[in-house]
Amino acid sequence: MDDEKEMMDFLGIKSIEELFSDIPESVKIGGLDIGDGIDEHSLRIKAREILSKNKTSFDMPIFLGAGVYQHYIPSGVFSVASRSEFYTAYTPYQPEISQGMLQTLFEYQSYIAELTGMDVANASMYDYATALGEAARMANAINGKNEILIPKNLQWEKKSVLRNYVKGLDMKIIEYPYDSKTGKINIEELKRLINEKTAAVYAENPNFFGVIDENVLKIREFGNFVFIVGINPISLGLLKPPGDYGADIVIGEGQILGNPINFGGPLLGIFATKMEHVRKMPGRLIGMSKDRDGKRAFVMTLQTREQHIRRAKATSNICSNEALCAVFSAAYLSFLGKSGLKKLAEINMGRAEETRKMICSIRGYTNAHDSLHFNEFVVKLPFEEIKVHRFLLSKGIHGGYLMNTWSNNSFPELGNAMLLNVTEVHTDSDIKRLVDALKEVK
Amino acid sequence: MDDEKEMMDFLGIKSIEELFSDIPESVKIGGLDIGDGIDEHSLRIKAREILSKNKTSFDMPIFLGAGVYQHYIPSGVFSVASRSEFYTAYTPYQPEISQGMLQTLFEYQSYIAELTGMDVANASMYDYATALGEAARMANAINGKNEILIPKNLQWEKKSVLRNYVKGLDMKIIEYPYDSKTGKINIEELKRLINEKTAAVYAENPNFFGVIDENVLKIREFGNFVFIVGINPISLGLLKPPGDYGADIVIGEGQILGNPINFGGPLLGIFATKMEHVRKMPGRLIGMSKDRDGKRAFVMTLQTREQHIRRAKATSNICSNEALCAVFSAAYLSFLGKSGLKKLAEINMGRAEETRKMICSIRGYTNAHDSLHFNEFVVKLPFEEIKVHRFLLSKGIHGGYLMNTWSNNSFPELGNAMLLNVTEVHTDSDIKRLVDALKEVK
Amino acid sequence: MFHQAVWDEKLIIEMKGKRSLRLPYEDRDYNVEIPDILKRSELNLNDNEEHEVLRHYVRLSQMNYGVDLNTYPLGSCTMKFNPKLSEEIVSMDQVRYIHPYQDQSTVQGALQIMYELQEYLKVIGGMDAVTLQPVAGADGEFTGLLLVRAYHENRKDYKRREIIVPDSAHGTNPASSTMAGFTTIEIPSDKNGLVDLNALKEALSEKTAAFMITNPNTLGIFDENILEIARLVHEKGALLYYDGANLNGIMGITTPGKMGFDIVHFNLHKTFATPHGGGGPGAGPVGVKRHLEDFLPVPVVRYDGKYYYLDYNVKNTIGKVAGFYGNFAVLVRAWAYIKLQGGNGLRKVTERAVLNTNYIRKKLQGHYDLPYKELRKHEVVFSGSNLKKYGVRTLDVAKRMLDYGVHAPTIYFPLIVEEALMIEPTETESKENMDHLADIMIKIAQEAEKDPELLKTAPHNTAVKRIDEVEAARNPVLTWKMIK
Amino acid sequence: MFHQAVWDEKLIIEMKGKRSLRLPYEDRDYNVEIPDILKRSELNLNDNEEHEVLRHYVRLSQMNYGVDLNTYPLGSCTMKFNPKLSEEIVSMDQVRYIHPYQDQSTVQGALQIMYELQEYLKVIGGMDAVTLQPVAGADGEFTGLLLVRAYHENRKDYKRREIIVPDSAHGTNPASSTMAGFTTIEIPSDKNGLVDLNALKEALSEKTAAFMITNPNTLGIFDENILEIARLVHEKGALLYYDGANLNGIMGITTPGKMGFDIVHFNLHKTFATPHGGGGPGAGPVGVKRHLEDFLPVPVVRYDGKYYYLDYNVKNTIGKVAGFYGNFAVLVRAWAYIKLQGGNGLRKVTERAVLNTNYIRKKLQGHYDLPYKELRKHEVVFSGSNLKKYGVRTLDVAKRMLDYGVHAPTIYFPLIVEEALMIEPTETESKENMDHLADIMIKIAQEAEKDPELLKTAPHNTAVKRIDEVEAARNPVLTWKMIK
Ligand SMILES: Cc1ncc(COP(=O)(O)O)c(C=O)c1O
Ligand SMILES: Cc1ncc(COP(=O)(O)O)c(C=O)c1O
Repeated sequence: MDDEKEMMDFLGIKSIEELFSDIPESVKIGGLDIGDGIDEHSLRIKAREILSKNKTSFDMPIFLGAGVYQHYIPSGVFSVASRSEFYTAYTPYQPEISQGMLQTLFEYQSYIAELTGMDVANASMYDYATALGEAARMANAINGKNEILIPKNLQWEKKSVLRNYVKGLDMKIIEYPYDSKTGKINIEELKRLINEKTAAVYAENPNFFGVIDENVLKIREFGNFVFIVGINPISLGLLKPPGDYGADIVIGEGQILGNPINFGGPLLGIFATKMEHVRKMPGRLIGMSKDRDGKRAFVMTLQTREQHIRRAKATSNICSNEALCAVFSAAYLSFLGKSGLKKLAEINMGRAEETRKMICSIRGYTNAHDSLHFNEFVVKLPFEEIKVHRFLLSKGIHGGYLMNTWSNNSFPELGNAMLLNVTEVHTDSDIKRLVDALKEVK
Repeated sequence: MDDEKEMMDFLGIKSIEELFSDIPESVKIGGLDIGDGIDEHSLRIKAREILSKNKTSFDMPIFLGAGVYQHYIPSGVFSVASRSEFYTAYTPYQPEISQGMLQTLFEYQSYIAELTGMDVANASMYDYATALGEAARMANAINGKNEILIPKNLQWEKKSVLRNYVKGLDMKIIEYPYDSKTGKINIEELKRLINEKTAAVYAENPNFFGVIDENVLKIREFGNFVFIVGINPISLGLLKPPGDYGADIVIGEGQILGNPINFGGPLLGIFATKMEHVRKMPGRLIGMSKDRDGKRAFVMTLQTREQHIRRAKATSNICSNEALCAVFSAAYLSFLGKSGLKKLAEINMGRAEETRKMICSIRGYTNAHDSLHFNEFVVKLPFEEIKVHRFLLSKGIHGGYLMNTWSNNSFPELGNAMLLNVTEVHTDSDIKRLVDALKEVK
Repeated sequence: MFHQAVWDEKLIIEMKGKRSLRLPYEDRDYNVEIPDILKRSELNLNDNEEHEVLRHYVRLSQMNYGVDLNTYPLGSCTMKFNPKLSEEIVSMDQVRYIHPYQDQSTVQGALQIMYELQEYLKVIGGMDAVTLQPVAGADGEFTGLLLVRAYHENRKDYKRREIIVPDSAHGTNPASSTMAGFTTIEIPSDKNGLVDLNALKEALSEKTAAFMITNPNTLGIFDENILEIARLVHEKGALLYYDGANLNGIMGITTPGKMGFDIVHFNLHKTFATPHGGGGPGAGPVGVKRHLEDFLPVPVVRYDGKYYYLDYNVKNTIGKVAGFYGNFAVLVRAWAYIKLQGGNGLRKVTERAVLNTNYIRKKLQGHYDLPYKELRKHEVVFSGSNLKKYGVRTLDVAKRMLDYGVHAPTIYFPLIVEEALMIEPTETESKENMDHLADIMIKIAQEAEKDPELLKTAPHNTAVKRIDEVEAARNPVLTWKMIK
Repeated sequence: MFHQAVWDEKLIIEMKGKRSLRLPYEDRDYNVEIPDILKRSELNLNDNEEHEVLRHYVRLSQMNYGVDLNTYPLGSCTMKFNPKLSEEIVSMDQVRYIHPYQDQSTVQGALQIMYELQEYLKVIGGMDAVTLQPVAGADGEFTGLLLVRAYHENRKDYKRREIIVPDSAHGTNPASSTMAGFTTIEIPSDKNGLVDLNALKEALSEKTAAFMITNPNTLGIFDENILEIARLVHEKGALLYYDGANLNGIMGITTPGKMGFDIVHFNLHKTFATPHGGGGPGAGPVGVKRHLEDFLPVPVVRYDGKYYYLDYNVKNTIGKVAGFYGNFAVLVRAWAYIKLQGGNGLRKVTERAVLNTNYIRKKLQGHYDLPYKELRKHEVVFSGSNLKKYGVRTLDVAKRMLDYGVHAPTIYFPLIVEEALMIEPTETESKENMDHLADIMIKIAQEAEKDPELLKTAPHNTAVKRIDEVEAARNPVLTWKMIK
C-alpha cells in the first residue's frame, strides 16, 4: 500500500484512475462479473473437489491410445521439468544466461535426429497434428507443388488440422487407400496417384491401426516429391528410422517420450528433416557455437526463418512452442538410454501382440488386420461398439477407441471395431480383466 | 557392467566375493528374504493402492489437534522445500558451499527468537516432546537441581518422553494440578510445590486443553528455578512472548509452522533460550560471520557443545535434526509475515471460539473449561466418547481427541469428553456438519 | 556480486554409464519378429545411470534464468509470477493421467474446468463465445484468421484476402496472416506511434478481411481512437482482430469486445500467469462475437446444467486447429489463476502493472530516450540510441544487465523504435525490485560513457561469455552428430 | 571451471514488501478478547510478497550443495542417490494430510507401510522385533540404550551402568550413553584400527551394560573378531549394540543379528536413501532380539491378517522416545527404497559400494597416507599428514575440493586418524565420477606441493570464500536481532 502511494507520489498522480485517462470513458467497464478471488487453500480444496470427478488410469485400466499414449514416466523426469529455472523461463532470448535450457533443447534435437535418422530436428512443434500441417506447408515451400497424398486411414483430427494448415496454400489433399486385409498401404494405388503435381506423400509407420507397414520402404522410389513419414518415436527403438528409407521430413508425437497425457495437452510435435531443407524448416533451432573465451555455448540459430525476423515471409508463425515438453523428452530419453528404448519398444510390441492374440481367441472377436502391430490393434467386435464399451466401463475398465462411433472417419469395412492400446503400463492383471470382461459381454 | 569389470581388474580381483573375504563365512547369510525389487512404475501403482486406504483431511473434515495441527500450507512452501539443493544436502559441514541452508536456518533461528521473545533459538530439535526432555536436562545442567514440575494435564506422550529423557539424570518429575473449572494452572498449589530442589517449572500456554492461561505470567516470581514455557507458535501472533514473562527456555511444536502433519512425523522441536544459557543449549546453532573478503557468511557455531566434539560431555546426543522442517517453517513465516501471523492467530482463535459456542449450545454438550481457548477446546459429551466418535465417523466426519479413551492420562473429572480443534482449514460447512451431526447423536 | 552457476557440463551423449532405471515387465522375453528389412540396425545413443541424468539436468537448470530467480522485464512477454498452487494442481493424477478419448462421464472434472474457463474468458474479453483449442498465441491468431476467412467465405465474399497490420505489430501477426492464406498489408504508425487513421483508411478496401491490432499496442500506448478504428473497419465490411498479448494493460478496465473487436486471442501464458516453460507450452484461446460463433473449432465444451460435454455440432466449424482440446494442463493453471484473483483481483493486476510501468518509465527518463508520449499501460519502450555516441548498442546494455543478475528487457522490438528496449515489469514486481532495476540500468548508462568496453564485452558473470551468434548461423551445428 | 552461484542475498528481514498471500477466512472480523496483560505488544517481523519470498529461497538454494548436484563423498554419512519416486509418494495427500490420532480404520495404508517396513528391517538386521519410533540415528542409540537399561533393571541388575565404546566411535555413541544415564568407557583401538580384545576384556565387568560398536567400523574395516567379541560381551552378561550407520557395508552379506548383536539401530537416511534434508529429518528405527522385545516403545504396529493396528500393550515398555510413531514420511521413503531394491538389490548395493570404495582407495594410495589395512568395506579413511610438510592441512584439501564442484569428504573423523579424510563414495557413484574425484584429489595433492597458498586460501569458487569460524564462536551472532 505504502509502496503504491510512494510510486503515485513520484508520478504526481492522486489516483490510479489517472493512469487510465487515455482510455475513453465510453469503453470502460464497471468490472468483471466473474466472482471474487479466493484464497489459495480454498482453491486447493475446490480443485480437489472438482478433479475428483475424473477417473484416472490408476482408478481403472484404460486401453486408449489413438494418438497419445500412456507410458511409464520416470519420477526423475518430473523432478527435472519442475526445476523452476526451466519452467519459469521465457524463450532463451539471452543465451548467455540461458545455457541450461539451450543445451537441453540441443540434446533434444540431437536425440530426435538420432532416433529418426535425420540430419536435424527442431526444438518442437505444437503436436503431431500441427507438425503434419507444417510438414505439408514445408513440402510446398520446397518444391512449389500443390498436392499432398495422405492415408485414408489417417486419424480424422489430423486430417482436419492438415486441411486448415494447407488451406492458405490452396493445396489439394488426396487420400490413398489401404489394404483392408492387412491394414497396410495399398501401394499400387498410392503409386498410381503420384504425379508431377505431387508436392508430398505422407505415410505413417506404425499407422492409425497400429499396423507396422514395411511398404513405407518402397515409397521413396516412386518419385521426386517430399516424402513425409509419421512415426511413433518409441517404435524406433526397433524399427528402421525413416532417414534410412528416404524420408525428407519426419514427424510424430513427442508426448510419448515422457510427457503425461494431460487430457491431450500440452503435447509435443516432433519435426525432423534433412540438412538441405533446413532453411525451409518451421520452428526454433538451437545451435552450438562458442563464447568469446572459445568455450562451447548454445544459442538459437537460423532465426531468419522465423516470424520475429521474417514476418509475413516466415516459414511458420510459430513462436511459443512446447519447449518444456522437449525438456521432459530429453530427460526421459536420457533416463532410458539406448538399452531402455530398445527394451521398451520390445515390451510394447510384445505385450500388445500377446493381448491381441488373447482377445482374438475369444469367440466372436476377430483380428481386423493380419499384420504385425506395434502397441495397438483393431479388434472386430461381435456387438455394437458402444455396448461393449459400456459393459467394460461398468466393470471398471475403460476399453479402446471406438472406430466408428467416435471417429469422423468411418470404417464401414470394419463393422463394430475397437482400437486397443497396450503398453508397459498395462499390468498382467489389467489385461486379464479386459479379456475376462470381453468374454462376458452379451 | 563393464565399469565393474574395469574396477575389479584395477583391484586385481576376480570376483566381488573377494572384497568380503574379511567377513567370516560363519556369519555370512544366504540372502535377504524380502522379495525381489520392483520397477518404479509398479511401485507407483502399489503405493497408490496401499495409500488409497488412508482418509485425508480432504476426504473428511478432521477435528483433531492435540499436539499437531492442520494448517493451510502455502504451496510455495513445498516449492522451496523441494529444491533438491536443500533436501539432498547433508548437514552443512562445509559452510562455503552451503550458504543457502545456513542462511535459511539462521533466518529460522531469528524467527523463533523473535516469536518467543528469547535471545537465541537452535536450528531444531526432533519435536515438541523431545524438546521438553532436552529442556529438562538443560535445566539440570544450569542449576544442578533435580526436580521438575510439570502440569498434571500434560499430554501423556510428552510425560513419557520426558521420563525417558531425565531417567539418566535421576530427576524427579512432579505434577502440579490444574483448576478443574477453568482448566488453568492451580497457581497456589504450584507455588507450594516449588522449593530449593526445583530445577525447573514447566508450563504451557495454551495448554493441552487449548486453554489460554494468564497464570504463566506469575510463575517467574516464585523462585530461581529454570522456567520452561511451552507454546503454540501461531498463538504468539497474539499472545505475549514467554521472553516477556521471564522464561529461560521456550519450547513448542514447529510442525505448526508450515509443515504437513505426515501422520505425526517428521515434526520440528522449537527450542529457544537466553544468551546466558547458550553454552548449555542442546542442538545445532548457526552463526553469522565473515569470509576472508569480509563478506557476510554463515556457519555452524558453538559446536563445542555438540557430540561430535564433546562426546560423552555434550549437551545432547542430537546430530541429525529436523533441518528441512526448519526450512519449511522459515519459508512459511516469510510467506505469512507479520500481518499474516497476527491474522492467522486471530482466525484460529476466533473460529474455534465460535465453534465452541455453537457446540456448547447443543443440549447435553457442555463447555469443560470456562476460559479463553486458542484453537482447541474440551467439550463434555452426553454420551460415551467412543459412541460419539463412531457416529461422527459414520457421517464422514472425524471428531476430536477422546480424552479418556485415547489418553493414558485420565481425566475422570471430565467424564466423557472430546478435545476439538478448529483452525483456518476447517470450512464453515465442515463446522456446520460437525455441529449438525453432534445434534443427531443419540 | 552476482555470478551465475558454472558447471563445465558435458553433453549427455558424452557421459558414460549404464542404465539403472528398470522398466515394467522388462525381465520377460518377447518374441518380437520384425521383418529384417524393417529392423533397426544402429542406434547411436548411450546408457546412463538415473542419478547422473538427474544431476546433469539439475546442473543445467542452475545455468538457466527463470522468473523465480529475479526480475524478468521482457516486454510483450508478461513474465509475471506463476502461482505455485497451479503447479500443485496440475501435478495431481486427475490432471496428468486422463486420456482425451475417455468416456465423458469419467472426465467431468476436466470438462468443468474447461467450461468455467471458457465462461471467464468470455467476460474478460467481452466476447460471446470462446474456444480453448489453440495452443499458443500464434496458434490463436491463426485460428482467428481462419475464422475470419470462414466468416467471409460463408457470406460468399471470397475476395477478402488481405489482412492489415500496423508496422508495430508482433511478427506472428503477419506470419499468421500468411499461414491462413492472406496477404499482409503493413501500414505505418503515425507520429504518436499509433494507428495512422489516414493510412488505415487508404489500406481498407473490399479486399480487406480484417485489421489486426493490439491495444495498448506494442509500445504500451493505448490508442484512444479505437472506436473510430472499429467504425472504419466495420464500415468496410472487415473484421477487427485483437492480439491479446497485451491484455495485461486493460483487464478489468475495458474489454476488446467493448472496444469493438470481433475476435480476440488470449495468451494464457502471459496474462494468466501460466509459466512459459522456457519457450512453451502456452495456450491461446480465441474469443469471438456472436456472428463468428458458428465457425469455432470443434469440439466446444458445453454444460446442460448437470453434465459437461464436448459438442461436435458446430454449424460451420472450421474443424480442428490442434490434435485434441488444447493445452489442458495450461488451461487448468489459467483457471486457477483467475479463481485466485477474481474479477476485482484481475483489475488490480492491471492497475498495478500499469503503475509499475509508469514508475519505471519515469525513473529511466533522461537516462534512455523515450520516444512517443509518456503515459503507458503495461509496458514501455525506450531507445538506447542516446548511447550510440559511446559506441554502445542496446544489445550491449542488455548483455551488461545480465551481469547484475537480472534479465534484460526485450530488445529491437517493436521495429518502429530504433535500438528498442522494451520493458514490462508486470504487477508482481515490488517497488524495491523496480528501484533496483532502474538503478542497474542507470548505472549501465553511466558505464557506457565511462567504460564502453565493459558493456561491449559483457556479460562477464554468466555461465558463458558473449556468444558468437554469427558463427552459429554460418556453420550450423544443430545436433551432436554434426559436431566435428 | 566450476563456479557456484553467487547472489548477494539479503536476509528476509531486510527485504521490503507487503503480504500478497491470503489466508482462508481472513476477511471476517473476529472478536478476540485476550486480557491486556497477555496481549502481545510488539512483533518485529516484516511482510513480504509471495513472489519475493520464493525467489529469496530459490536463490539461496542455488548457493547450497546437494547430492543431486555432484559427488558427495562424506564418510559415515552414506550420501547416496535419493529416488525421486519416494518424493513423489510422500507428496501425496494420503501421506501429508493424515493425523496420528485418526481412527485406525482410516489410516490402514499408513499402518500397512509401517508394518511392512518393520518386517523388512527385521530381516535386514537379523532381529526379532523393530520399533520405528526413533527419529534419528542418535535417537535410535538413545532408545537402544534405554532398552539396555530396562533389560538389566528388569533382571534386577542395577549395577550395570557402564557402556564401552571404542575410541573410533562416532560422537553420538558416548553422548547417547550419557543421556541414558550411563558412564562411557572408551577403549583404544588396536594397531589394526580394530577392537583391542585385551582392552575389551579389561574393560568388561559386571558393571558393563553394553558394548557399542559398528562393524565395519568407522575406518571402513570389518572386524573379523566379531564373534569373539560377541562371546566376550555376552559372557560378561552385557549386551552388544550395533550402530547401524555402517550397514551399507554389509547389507545382504551378513546381519548384525548373525554377528551376535542384541540391538541395532538403522539410519534410514543413510543406508535406505532417504534424503538428508540439509541436516535432517532422518529416522533411526531400532531392532532387537527376542529377549528385548518386551521393552520396546509403544505403540508397535501389528497385523492380525486383516487389519493393521497400533498395539500399546507391550509388557515392559520403556514408553515413548518421540511424540508419535516416528518420522512417518521418512519411513515411507525407506519402504519405497527397499521395495525398489528387493533382497538381491540390497546385496548389490553393498557389493557396489564396497567395490567403489576399494577402487578409490587404490587410486588414492600413494597420494595420501592410508593408515591400517587395505581392504575396506563401504568407506575408507586416508590421512592428509603427508601434506603437512607443505604447510597444508586436511582442512585445506577439503576446501580446495569445493573449488572443483565436488563436496569434500568427512574430515577429522574418526579421531584415531590424524588429519583424517574419510571417503564414502556409496554405490550410486559411477566409475567415471570416482575417476573424476580421484583426479581432483591427486591434483590437489600436487597443488599442495606447488602452490600451497592456493589451498590455504581456498575455496575460491564458492558463494563465499573461507569463513572465519573462530570469530563466529567468539562473538556469536545467532539471530538477526543480535546483528549490530
Ligand atoms: C504482441 C504479441 N503477439 C503475439 C505473440 C505470440 O504469442 P505466442 O508466443 O504464444 O505464440 C506474442 C509473443 O511474444 C506477442 O508478444
Ligand atoms: C557412525 C555414526 N553413528 C551415528 C550417527 C548418528 O546418526 P544421526 O545423525 O542420524 O543421529 C552417525 C551420523 O553421522 C554416524 O555416522
